[in-house]
Amino acid sequence: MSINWFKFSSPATFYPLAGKLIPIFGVLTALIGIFGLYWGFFQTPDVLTDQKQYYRIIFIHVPAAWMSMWLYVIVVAWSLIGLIFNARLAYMIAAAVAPTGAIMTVLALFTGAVWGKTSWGTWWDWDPRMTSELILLFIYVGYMALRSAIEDNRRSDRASAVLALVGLVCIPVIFWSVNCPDPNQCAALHQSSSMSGIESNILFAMLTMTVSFWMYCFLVPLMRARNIILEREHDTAWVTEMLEVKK
Amino acid sequence: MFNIFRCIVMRDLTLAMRRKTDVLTTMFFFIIVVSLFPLGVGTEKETLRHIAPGVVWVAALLASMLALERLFASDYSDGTLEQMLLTPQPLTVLVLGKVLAHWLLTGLPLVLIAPLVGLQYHLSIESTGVMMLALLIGTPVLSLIGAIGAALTLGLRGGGILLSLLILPLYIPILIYGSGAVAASAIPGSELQAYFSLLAAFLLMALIFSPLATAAGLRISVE
Amino acid sequence: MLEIVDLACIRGDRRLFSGLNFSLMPGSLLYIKGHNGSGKTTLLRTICGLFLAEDGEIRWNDKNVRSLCEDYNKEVLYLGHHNGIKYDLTGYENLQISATLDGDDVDEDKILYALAKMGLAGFEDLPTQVLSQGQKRRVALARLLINSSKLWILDEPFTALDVAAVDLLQSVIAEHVANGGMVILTTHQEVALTAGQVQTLQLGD
Amino acid sequence: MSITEFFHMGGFGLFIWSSVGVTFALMAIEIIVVKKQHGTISKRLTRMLRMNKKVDQ
Repeated sequence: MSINWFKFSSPATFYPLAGKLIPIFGVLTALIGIFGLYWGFFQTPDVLTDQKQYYRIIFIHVPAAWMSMWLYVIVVAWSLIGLIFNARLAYMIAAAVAPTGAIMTVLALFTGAVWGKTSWGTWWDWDPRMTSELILLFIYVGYMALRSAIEDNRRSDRASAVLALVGLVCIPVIFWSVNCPDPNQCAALHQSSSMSGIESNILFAMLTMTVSFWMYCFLVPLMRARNIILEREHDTAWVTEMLEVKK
Repeated sequence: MFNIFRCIVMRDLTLAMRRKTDVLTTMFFFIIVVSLFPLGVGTEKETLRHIAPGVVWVAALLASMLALERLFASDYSDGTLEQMLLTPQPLTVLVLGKVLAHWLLTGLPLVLIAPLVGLQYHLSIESTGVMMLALLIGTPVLSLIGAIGAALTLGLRGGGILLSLLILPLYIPILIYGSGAVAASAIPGSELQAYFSLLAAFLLMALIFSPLATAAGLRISVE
Repeated sequence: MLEIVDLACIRGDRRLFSGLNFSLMPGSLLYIKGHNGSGKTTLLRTICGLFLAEDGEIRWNDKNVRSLCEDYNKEVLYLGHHNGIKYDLTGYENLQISATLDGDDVDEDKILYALAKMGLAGFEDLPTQVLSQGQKRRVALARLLINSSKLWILDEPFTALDVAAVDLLQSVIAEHVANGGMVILTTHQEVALTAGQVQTLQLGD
Repeated sequence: MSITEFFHMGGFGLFIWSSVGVTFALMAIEIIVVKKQHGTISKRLTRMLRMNKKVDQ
């Protein structure tokens, strides 16, 4: 059966669909999350001996960091769809995703700082990846600040879409310049990312946690999207009749 | 096409000349910020020489940031911006003209003032020269990227603070390599070519992409 | 020839109008009437390309305006609530800049003639800041005389004008319509037309 | 893996559990806030609806 994408592109049809999806993602987030944590804390053999117990923070830190970057790409993608198809719903979803992306960045920064404290002894040592995460947070804050500064929804949607696009073009350059400030001898990542020699159980636990975070990043934006739809479509027929039914 | 570009640049320059004070404010802001640091950090020669690159570039960033608000604001308020959007000329050329005029009034003075800062911070002649060249290539990029923010936050109350919130993260690569060049120039025998080619690459990228984004931003804001 | 095909505009989550259809032949004048907030200004700004309509299409000589973009801008002159002139520049400089930007090569005495015709003789090289509100409006209206656009879109052009200026503007509009131009304006004064036909469009209920 | 060891985590217990705790707390707070927003918006809209209905009669 061919999925008629445009059927779901109107807020009226998207709203009930989101309503049905939210409980599903809620249950998935919880189940996979618990399973991931159980696997991470109990199934990992004694590889994590005493002095390396702090390693378990990566079960939270890495998924949050991945999600923070992934959600920014999602925001830009929906903004692009909005700009090209002039679809109001696409802008609303971009608006719904951004705050969750910002929270993921905050989580990544916090857990990263705790990780830094345990492994290198200082809360913040301007490690290139952590600095990039901090800059990503500034970009999120800038995006949300612009969105809330403009009252007219139409203009705030399109202005923030352009800003998100400009941000996406600049992010690789920023991350690269933070990682390699001295172009002559570009020590790309002086902290070689410890992904290579990782023990399979830990990797499995971390990947499950990433899936759980991913489900979470579907859940909350969908809920926030419903709020935005209600707010913006309050004088449309389907909202009034829906509210009457509920009253 | 070129005489349109020239017309816009001359228009903005004559406008600025009519109000002499606006031209000098950015430069004096830069000087004040640069002169504040020694009072705060201490005037010991070695530390000053060490912090000079970072201070100069952060001050240049802030100075060009504050001057950005005037880029479109006066045209927006008296309706000439609308007329510009309705001319049969490509908007990107008009935007480039305005940004060039804006850079001549705010970016270039910073470059010319750099020797004074070099003296204040006991920089060697060679370092001051590198600083001037780095500023010469870097400040246009600041104006170009800043123009995008100015276009997006047109007519918003509290636009200045919002503008800096949007644009400062995007300035970071220029800050890193700009101050990196000046710092590297202090080390004898260090290779500066890489820094300047990077800054030039940023300038080229900004020249190509930022007028498009600024034009889109203007169309959205003037609606 | 301008054609509007079921145009719809939404401003701030409020649907101003939808399914708007009309066309304008050369040598005709269109009044747009409606109470405040009925979307008159938005309609004018949509026609001249400043505002993006929700849906519907605007065609100029049977070609969609969005594909024409710059060529269409050549044909259109928009005068909104703002005067569109820089107050630090003199009347002469303002007109010269807008002429070069519009791509018309206009020589000096044509500008001086336009300014003189609008009753600004002697005020040409004063910064428009010192002029009165009415005189500033006249400088903005002087652009009509030196501009080669066919379609004029005027948003309440008669505001802040004294009686003499109103007659002057009416004669300029009538003359423009007489030799094949098109004018869309929102106003409260009627324009006495000798040639060409007059259409009216009522916006809002 | 006795309970005390579980919480001790080789001396890093505080660090691990604070980061895990803050993470899940922040996520839970976000869910609750958005849910509450939903409630207030629909309440406000229904009240506005009732007001308009009263005006129409």
